[in-house]
Amino acid sequence: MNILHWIYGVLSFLGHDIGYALAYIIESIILLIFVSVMLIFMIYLFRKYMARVQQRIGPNRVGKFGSLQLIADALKLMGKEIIFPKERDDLPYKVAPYIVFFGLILAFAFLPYGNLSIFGNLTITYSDVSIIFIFAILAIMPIGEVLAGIGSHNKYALMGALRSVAKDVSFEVPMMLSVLAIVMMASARTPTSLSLESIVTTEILPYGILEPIGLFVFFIAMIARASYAPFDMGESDSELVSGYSTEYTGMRFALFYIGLFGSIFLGSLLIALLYIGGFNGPFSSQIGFIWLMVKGLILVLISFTIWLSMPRIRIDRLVNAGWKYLLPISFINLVLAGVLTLGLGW
Amino acid sequence: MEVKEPKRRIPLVGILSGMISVASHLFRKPVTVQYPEVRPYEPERFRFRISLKLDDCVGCTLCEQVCPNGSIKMEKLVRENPRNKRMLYPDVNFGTCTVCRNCEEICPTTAIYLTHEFETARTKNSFLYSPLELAMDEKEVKK
Amino acid sequence: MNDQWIELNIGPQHPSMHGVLRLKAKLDGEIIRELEPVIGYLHRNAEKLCEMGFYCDNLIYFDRMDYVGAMNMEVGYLEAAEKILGVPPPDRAKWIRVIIAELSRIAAHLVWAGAYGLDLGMLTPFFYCFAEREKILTIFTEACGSRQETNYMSIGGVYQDFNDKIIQEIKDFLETFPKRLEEIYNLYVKNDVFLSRTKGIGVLSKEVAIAYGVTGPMLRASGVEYDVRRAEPYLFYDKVNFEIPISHKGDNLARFLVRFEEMRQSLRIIKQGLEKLPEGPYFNPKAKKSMMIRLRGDGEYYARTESSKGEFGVYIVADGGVKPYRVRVRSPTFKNLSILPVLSKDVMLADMIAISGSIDLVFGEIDR
Amino acid sequence: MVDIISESKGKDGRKIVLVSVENLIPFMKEMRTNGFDHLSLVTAVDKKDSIDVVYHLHSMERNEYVVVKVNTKNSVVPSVTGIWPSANWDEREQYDLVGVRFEGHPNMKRIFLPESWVGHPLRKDYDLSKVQYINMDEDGEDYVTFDAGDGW
Repeated sequence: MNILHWIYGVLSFLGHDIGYALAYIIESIILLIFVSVMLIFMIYLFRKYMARVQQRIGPNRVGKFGSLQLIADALKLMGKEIIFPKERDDLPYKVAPYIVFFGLILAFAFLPYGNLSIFGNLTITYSDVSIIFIFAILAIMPIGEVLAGIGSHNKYALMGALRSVAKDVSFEVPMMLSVLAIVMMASARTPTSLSLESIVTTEILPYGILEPIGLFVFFIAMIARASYAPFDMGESDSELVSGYSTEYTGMRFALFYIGLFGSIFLGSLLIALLYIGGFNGPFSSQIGFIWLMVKGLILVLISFTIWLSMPRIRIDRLVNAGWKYLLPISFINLVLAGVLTLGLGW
Repeated sequence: MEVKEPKRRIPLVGILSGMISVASHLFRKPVTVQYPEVRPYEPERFRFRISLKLDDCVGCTLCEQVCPNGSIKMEKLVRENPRNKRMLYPDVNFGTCTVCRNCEEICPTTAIYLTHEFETARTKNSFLYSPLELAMDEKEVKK
Repeated sequence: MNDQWIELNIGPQHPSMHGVLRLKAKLDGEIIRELEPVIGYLHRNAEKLCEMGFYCDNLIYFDRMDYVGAMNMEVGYLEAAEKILGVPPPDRAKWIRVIIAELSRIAAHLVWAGAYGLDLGMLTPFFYCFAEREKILTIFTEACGSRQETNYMSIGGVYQDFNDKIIQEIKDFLETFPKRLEEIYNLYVKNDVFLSRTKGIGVLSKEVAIAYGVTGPMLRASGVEYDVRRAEPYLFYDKVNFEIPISHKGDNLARFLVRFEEMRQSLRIIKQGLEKLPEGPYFNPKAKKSMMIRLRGDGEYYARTESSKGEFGVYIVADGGVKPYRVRVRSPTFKNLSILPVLSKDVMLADMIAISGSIDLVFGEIDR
Repeated sequence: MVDIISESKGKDGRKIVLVSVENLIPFMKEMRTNGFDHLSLVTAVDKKDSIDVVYHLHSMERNEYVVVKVNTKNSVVPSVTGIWPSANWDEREQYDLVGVRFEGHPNMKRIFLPESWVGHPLRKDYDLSKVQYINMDEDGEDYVTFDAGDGW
């Protein structure tokens, strides 16, 4: 029983074909709404958390405790004049924000969300190779950043794009290697070891306990991929004004902004699923979804705290850190995972 | 005296302690206040708005001379005041006033004095206060 | 000239330019090969304005030079103006000036400490620094009525006397501040990333520093134990005990540590100042009321004081009139900024930002 | 030893040395070798018929002060940038605001005002009634105009 069947159950009077087609559409809309609401909540949470940590009040004008502030901001950004730079490359400039945004939304479709009381399983799309899907989709987002950087014909934007490519390339490999360790361990227990769902359901202990090195590497790589401080050199405001999004205004800028917060949320959910048990927990057959969200939000708060307390790393040191430290560490992690799986039979 | 360089530590321990220190501020009271609803602490000697006692002003133009950026201009105002024969009263432009308080200090009769009032927002697009307005309370001026 | 170099215009509207600095940079990838600062976007020609005002009026232009530590500028101007006019302030006023100037130095360094974090991408300490600074500004308001551009000191004394409430407030501040200072300090220096961004970056050697006229914490961080408060004591700085922090490293971290140590030393000076604060008049009666604009001066005087940025000099040439004939200001940051092209040759763009942050730029003072 | 015209003591107790324009560079070189390593300030004072250029020298090691003055009628003074690099920006500023040409300066350009500014503001005969507006041309360079409608 999952949400698709649940919707189909409501629409079953339309017949099998039309019913399922409608159910898929409604499911996609639900996903879009869910992700948008979550992202708005995330940005609200970030602003409120940042304000309180910095001994300020934070947004408190629109709505109760400023909870509608983000909607007001979005409306404001939509109403703003869209300024196009004169010498832009038209198509890449205009397409780039949408690539970032829809790349992000798409990735959410493949996450297993666990159960929530009467709705049953909330997972949108089932796939036996969802890990590969998600990482393939994640690789789309940097393309949007590069297109934005090159398309807007601005030196700051160009440098920002180059930086974020260097960062993404150097952290992609350790990230994949640490995931590979998990897939390896899961393959001992399930035939569909590339499916996130079966990785989570068949685990005995959370993988983060078995391989803390992998958790560490993945966490750092996730923050780097989401371009959060200390790895936010792509849009480092004190050096490159705003990096690849320098020339963007209005709604297109908002899409980049959402992409920034969305990727940290996606990364946190991924860590929660892969390393700290995802929707497993007490009463997980009833409230697995809530477990996932709670774990994800705790991770998000941790990365917010890192953002707020860390200066920015210089780009050459960052690339060094990626290739010279994280990569060897993730290889060690891989070997350890092999020993755990084959030698000890965990 | 040579300053001490920080000792070398195990990597990441310092970062963690910094994170904890930052996160612990979550439970402290915010230092900012929401202004119109909550009044901030207003020190006793805070001064902003220039006020004028019309009866005391003798029209000596000292305040006009001492004003560093020419915010005070003397204006003719026909009024019954035996001490002010020239009928000159100061006229203040708060748009350029820097609150240096020189006028208050130099005034021989303490006719010009500064008050607590600082909410001088007006719907009129000018900060010019005529002598009569200077003599009035801020609430009356707004009307 | 290499064709491969990117010409990048940084500023005058740029998040980390501390106002309106414009840098013409030639970049080889991420590395800066040439750098040319362009200044003057905040130029108001205060020196000309000073020629047109009475001695007592000119103080407000000095307030607006180093607007983060305005009281230090006032002390500098009055050192020169009072000598020219021959109206020395009484002892109590001098002690009040010492206390206020040191509070102002702390306030200026706090702004720097917070903004330096922002330059490096650290958001939070900025707010902690400003929360502490706000307490100092409250003390200023309590003392004279304005927060930042206070115009507190006047020729021949101070505008208003200290009362018990202000002294109590300063004492409270002295008690609570050191703890907060250490908290902010630890937030920075315990962080490995911060150390990696500052240690060994932007090394300024002793010889270059002296040759380029660099003064203040930047010079002391390069290993010269030179402080105008010691070298040529003004006010009562020869009667208080304090140490001059120096470092021989000359890098960003050294400048950071020297400034934080200076704040601690300032606290010591304030403490001693409060103990030694005598009773008595707080202004010279020769310079009050209508005498304010009738004071005449003669001769020329060059007063040097130690502001939070370095050696602040005011050179006044008088011709016997009620207005100065020529006022010339030696602003420390103006000289300190001239070292930036030298320091940021062949460093990375991110390091150049860190170096320009460590110079402690205040544009009111550079452009005057 | 270079000839000095006169020697006096200022109100601040510092030795004031007046030298002629020709002797400035040799005299300054001598001062530099004598240990005056810190050039605190370069000031040009417009005396209506001539211009005084005042150098405040300071020795970091001995904590001594000397004020060197030169008087120039045609507002041309040799530059001391070769002796103290710190004079570079100071002399540019004095050229900008007072209009003293420092001969031998590597980059004798205005520092605060745009290059096409008319007059030197700190001169006593500078016409304050003429308002000059700054605007930016197509290439991003500043230029000066007297037309209020053109500037901002």
